[in-house]
Amino acid sequence: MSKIGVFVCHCGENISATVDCAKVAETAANYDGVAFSVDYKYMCSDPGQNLIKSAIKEKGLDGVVVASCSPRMHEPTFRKACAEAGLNPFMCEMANLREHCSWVHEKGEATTQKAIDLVRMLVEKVKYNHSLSEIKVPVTKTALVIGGGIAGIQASLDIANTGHKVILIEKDPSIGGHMSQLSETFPTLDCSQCILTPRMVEVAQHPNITLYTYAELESLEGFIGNFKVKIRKKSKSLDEKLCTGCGMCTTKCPVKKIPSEFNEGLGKRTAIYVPFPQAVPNKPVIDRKNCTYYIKGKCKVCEIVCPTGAIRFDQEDEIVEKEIGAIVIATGFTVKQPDFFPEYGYGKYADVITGLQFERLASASGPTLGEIRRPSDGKVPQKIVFLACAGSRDPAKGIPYCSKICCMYIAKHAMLYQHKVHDGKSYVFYMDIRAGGKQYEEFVRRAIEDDGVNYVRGRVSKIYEKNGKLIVSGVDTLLNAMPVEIEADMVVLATAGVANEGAEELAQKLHISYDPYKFFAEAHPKLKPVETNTAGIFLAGACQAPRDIPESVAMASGAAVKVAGLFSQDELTREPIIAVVNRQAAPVYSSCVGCFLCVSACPYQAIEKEEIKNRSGEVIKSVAKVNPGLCQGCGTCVAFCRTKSIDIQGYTHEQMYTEVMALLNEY
Amino acid sequence: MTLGFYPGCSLKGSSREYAESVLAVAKAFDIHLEEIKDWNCCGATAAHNMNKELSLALPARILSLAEKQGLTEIIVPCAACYSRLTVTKHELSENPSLKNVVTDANGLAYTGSVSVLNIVQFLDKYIVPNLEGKVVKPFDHKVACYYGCLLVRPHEILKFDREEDPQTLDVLMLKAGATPIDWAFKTECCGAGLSVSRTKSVGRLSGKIIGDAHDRGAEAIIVACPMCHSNLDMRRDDINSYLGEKIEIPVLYITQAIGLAIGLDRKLLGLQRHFVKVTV
Amino acid sequence: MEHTEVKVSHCYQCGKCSAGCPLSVEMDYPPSVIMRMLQTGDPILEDTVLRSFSIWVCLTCEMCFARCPMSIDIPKMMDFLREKSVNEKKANPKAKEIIAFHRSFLDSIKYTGRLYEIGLFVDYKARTLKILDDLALAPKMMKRGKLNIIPELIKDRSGVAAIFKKSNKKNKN
Amino acid sequence: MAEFEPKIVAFVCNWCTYAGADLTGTSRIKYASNVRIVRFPCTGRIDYMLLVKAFDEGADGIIVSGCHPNDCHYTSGNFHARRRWIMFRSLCDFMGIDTNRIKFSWVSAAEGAKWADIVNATVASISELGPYSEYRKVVKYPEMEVNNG
Repeated sequence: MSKIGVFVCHCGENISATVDCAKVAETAANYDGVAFSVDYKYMCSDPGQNLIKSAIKEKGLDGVVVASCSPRMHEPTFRKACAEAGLNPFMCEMANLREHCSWVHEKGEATTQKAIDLVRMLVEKVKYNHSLSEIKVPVTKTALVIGGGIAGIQASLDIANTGHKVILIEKDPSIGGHMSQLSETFPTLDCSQCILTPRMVEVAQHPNITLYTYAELESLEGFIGNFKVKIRKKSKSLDEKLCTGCGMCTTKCPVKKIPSEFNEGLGKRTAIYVPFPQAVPNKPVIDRKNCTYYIKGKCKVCEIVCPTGAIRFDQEDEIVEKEIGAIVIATGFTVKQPDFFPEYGYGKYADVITGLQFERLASASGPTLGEIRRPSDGKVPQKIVFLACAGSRDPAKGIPYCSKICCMYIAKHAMLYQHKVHDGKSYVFYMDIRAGGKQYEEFVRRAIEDDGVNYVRGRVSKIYEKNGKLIVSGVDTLLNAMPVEIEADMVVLATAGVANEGAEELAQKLHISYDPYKFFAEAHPKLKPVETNTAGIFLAGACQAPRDIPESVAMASGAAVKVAGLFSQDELTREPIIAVVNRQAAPVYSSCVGCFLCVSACPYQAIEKEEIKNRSGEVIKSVAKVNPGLCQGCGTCVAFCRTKSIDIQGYTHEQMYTEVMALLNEY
Repeated sequence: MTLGFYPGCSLKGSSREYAESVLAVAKAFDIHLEEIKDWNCCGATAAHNMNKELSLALPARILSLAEKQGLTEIIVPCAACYSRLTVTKHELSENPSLKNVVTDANGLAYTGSVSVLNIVQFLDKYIVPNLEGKVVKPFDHKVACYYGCLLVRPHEILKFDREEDPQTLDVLMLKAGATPIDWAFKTECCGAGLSVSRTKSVGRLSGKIIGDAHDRGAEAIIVACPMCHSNLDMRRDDINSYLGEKIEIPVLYITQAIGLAIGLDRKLLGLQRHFVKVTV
Repeated sequence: MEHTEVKVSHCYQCGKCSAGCPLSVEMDYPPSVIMRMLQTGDPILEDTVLRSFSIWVCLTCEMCFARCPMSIDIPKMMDFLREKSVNEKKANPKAKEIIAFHRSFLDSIKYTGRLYEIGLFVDYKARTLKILDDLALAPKMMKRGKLNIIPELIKDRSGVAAIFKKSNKKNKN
Repeated sequence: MAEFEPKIVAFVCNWCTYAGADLTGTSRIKYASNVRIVRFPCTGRIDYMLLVKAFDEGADGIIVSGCHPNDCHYTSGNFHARRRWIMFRSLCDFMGIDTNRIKFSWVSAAEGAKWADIVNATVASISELGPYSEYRKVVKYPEMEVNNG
């Protein structure tokens, strides 16, 4: 006869507001095998845990069911408490009364009944639980950081400075990300490149950091502490060891009219190129799609002029395999091109540009060397209009969420414009000014009060060109929606920040979740903002949601600490939720008949053939055997097995059938 | 080939040249347009402004009559009628109880099987495939294609072209040898329903349209709606007094322009009926 | 108002409707302001809306709906408000001509099944006493063959009249 | 007679749907209380015999839900589940088990609202189908015989 303890938590009022916790505990007390049942205000608190511990000791409990929140929240807490009281932690199960019951149903009989059913289900399950011991696995103390923007740079440096190795991969030819494109940064107006480039150089020179630019993640296998990654180093058509970065090739390349990605199409680059002067590494790559040699088979000017003979036209992509202990994803975001707004004429009128394009115009390293000149004719705009929410907060045509950074960068843009064009007039059409952040509100006020930017509350309906002017028709909703028409010389759209193209595929490669907008999902919206649902994989920066620089950096440092914490251990313990093939006494040895369907079903190649031999070494039987180091515990093999010879610890056939029967017998 | 035809009231009266040109172009391509027998007015703006049920029952009667006559596809040149018929079809398919109310009022069976084509869709489907060889006198002018409201909005229901900066008329005119210009008032409202009751508003709204087309060098405005036409053409005095200048850009129905391109007689196309002299 | 299923609560007052509305300059309350007044649920403001000139000067050009970031069907609401305004006898006096035109229009088709333009003009002028307006237009139209002297009568006039009768049961216009 | 409240068992994976249902709770989205969730590591682990067992034991309806295709925490468990479901469904149809009583779906960890929708829709459709009592009578028949004898 089992001696099970049932501990029903009120969670303050989170559970008890809709579930009669006392009744749940009383009902459970009457179940066969339940030796102790109690309800308590906060089971996860110290007194609550002590209640469990003392009950285990005093009543000699051999199983525990904690009926409280989701096991995804507190299973480790309660299992640890059990272990401290001398009970095997895997003899503890949790009934999810909060997320799956009290929070989602109204108060009433039915809700309490559901709680009772959930508890009964776990009580019956725990009767079939077995003591298990955790599996110990080694930790590879090298981190992989994906993405070399400010978040990836920060995470790499922070991890590297704790003494651990870092591999940083970046898909573009240079690290730096969006931050390297920015002119000045809010709310201090310090120059973006001035504060970023020293960090970029530090990354390149850090002894603990291996940098692969022009490289992408090919595949990922394994688990926390023991990942195996394949990295595709895209061919740069260059021997980097020989290249000195002299720049001869880029000056002589005859293909000069390719829109520069770094300058958001406002400037041009060559086919062999370094994206920007401060690039790290400062060595070129050949853009094969636009290179004359790759298109027509002739040219090779770069090869001829290269003083060190570093050009390699026949270079192929290289796949590098690495063992990794933890991963930080810092792949950032992208700007939603506003061509889905035909009424704003982006793409049709050269002088309707995006916020990121304006950054390039305002940047000293940009195509106009920092002078605000409009793309169509190079004139300095005397009247400029900024539109907030050009895509954000627009479920009909754009995205429903707020992109968060636009209110601030628009204020910055208007301010920079006023600083550079003293007699110019600037207008900002906005709906709300969202300036929550240290010194942010003050910054926006400065734009309005000191720099004379005209803020108009209202959305613009249409922009059209007339006699060389862009007619912007909007309203002032603070003046009874009075029409406002501005004859502007240039219009800047504050485009929405969206997830990168390919974010979904990357998430699938990494087995992490993502939200409906394809931003990567954190493990808990408040308490685990940098963790993912997959242990050992962390998030930093705007790949999780639109983020500004300080937030991205803070998140990156947070993720780095998580990695460092992981690397501070030599061994990790892993839950023993793994598959096991049964073994019996001779002459049967195992009910496994050796069909090996499980081998083909296993996604981890964790099942192998084992030959059972007699004393003289003759093979009597071939059976399946699970390698506990490789098995991840998905249980696919269990469902496949026709002789029911494989079972998965923690979710055994016995346990699952018992759960279902217990649930329905009285339900 | 025979197709169903719903002319609507305007095409029988103040915009008869539109009907004349539609029929003339169709005939030139051996298409017979069979009028729905005993059709009634669609109710236009007045009905949906005053009485929702009526605004659905009147178009439903038209569609029921077409069904009864065995027509599967009807050509509706008037953009307003096209809009009312399409909206009615949509509302009745979305809302079965409304359908019952309406069929009860009409006393006619309604299944919603008739498909409704606007003039551009008709031209695209039946005329354009054979147009190239027939163009004898390319309509070699700079034209401003004016779509107005009811041809393209609401997109959710009409699902025709796109709401902002539509292109279908422009493409058609390109094929007729014209040079469509890029301009800003393609889908702005001409004032339509206020033509009689607030003529001044029409002068302002249509004035902006004519003004922009003129500023950008258009030699003709191409329309696909009798209301747009009557406002832009018949109300030219009001427009010119709003603009403070005398602008004499002619306004042609798309079918008139195509008719000219394939060498049809000007009179057959009803060009003499315009207020603003057609000089192109 | 709920049964129109127009999601008034979704409006966040961006004003894009008012900015694009070709008639908003002639309105006493631009569309976004109408939406705000309806949002409050205040009966006095609702009454103000029903008595407004805006709802009558609206041409249902659908520009607001086409550009609304929240896809709020303002034209549908306008149709509803107009009907309610007439039924509750709250129509704005400035809208007299507009309503008269609609009535003349509907009367014309009620009796003939199709629009009889001369009849419409005469009826409209009788209702509004705007005898002199557009007087010059008629002969010009006549000359160009754009006006029918005799109305086009459909055969099943009683059928059309029945439609009017049935749909007017609830409405007293 | 009190209104029929169907008994529905949900077999869900730990990584997507269980977490999605947690999110429904965290977001305080209300849904019908008829469903009891049984947690599995992965939909690939779900033994479809368990579904038959659940009907035998008195379930009126069943939900099976896991990660969206390609999103499986274990790479391919949900594909196995889907493939098996397709086979199992034809088998059920063939054997005379009502497949309208089984709802197969994907709910990710981010789809809290979708979970509520699926539960409510399933409760509504099973309520319409009524209790699966005749099936239960058939499968319990020998047992009752023994008991009575």
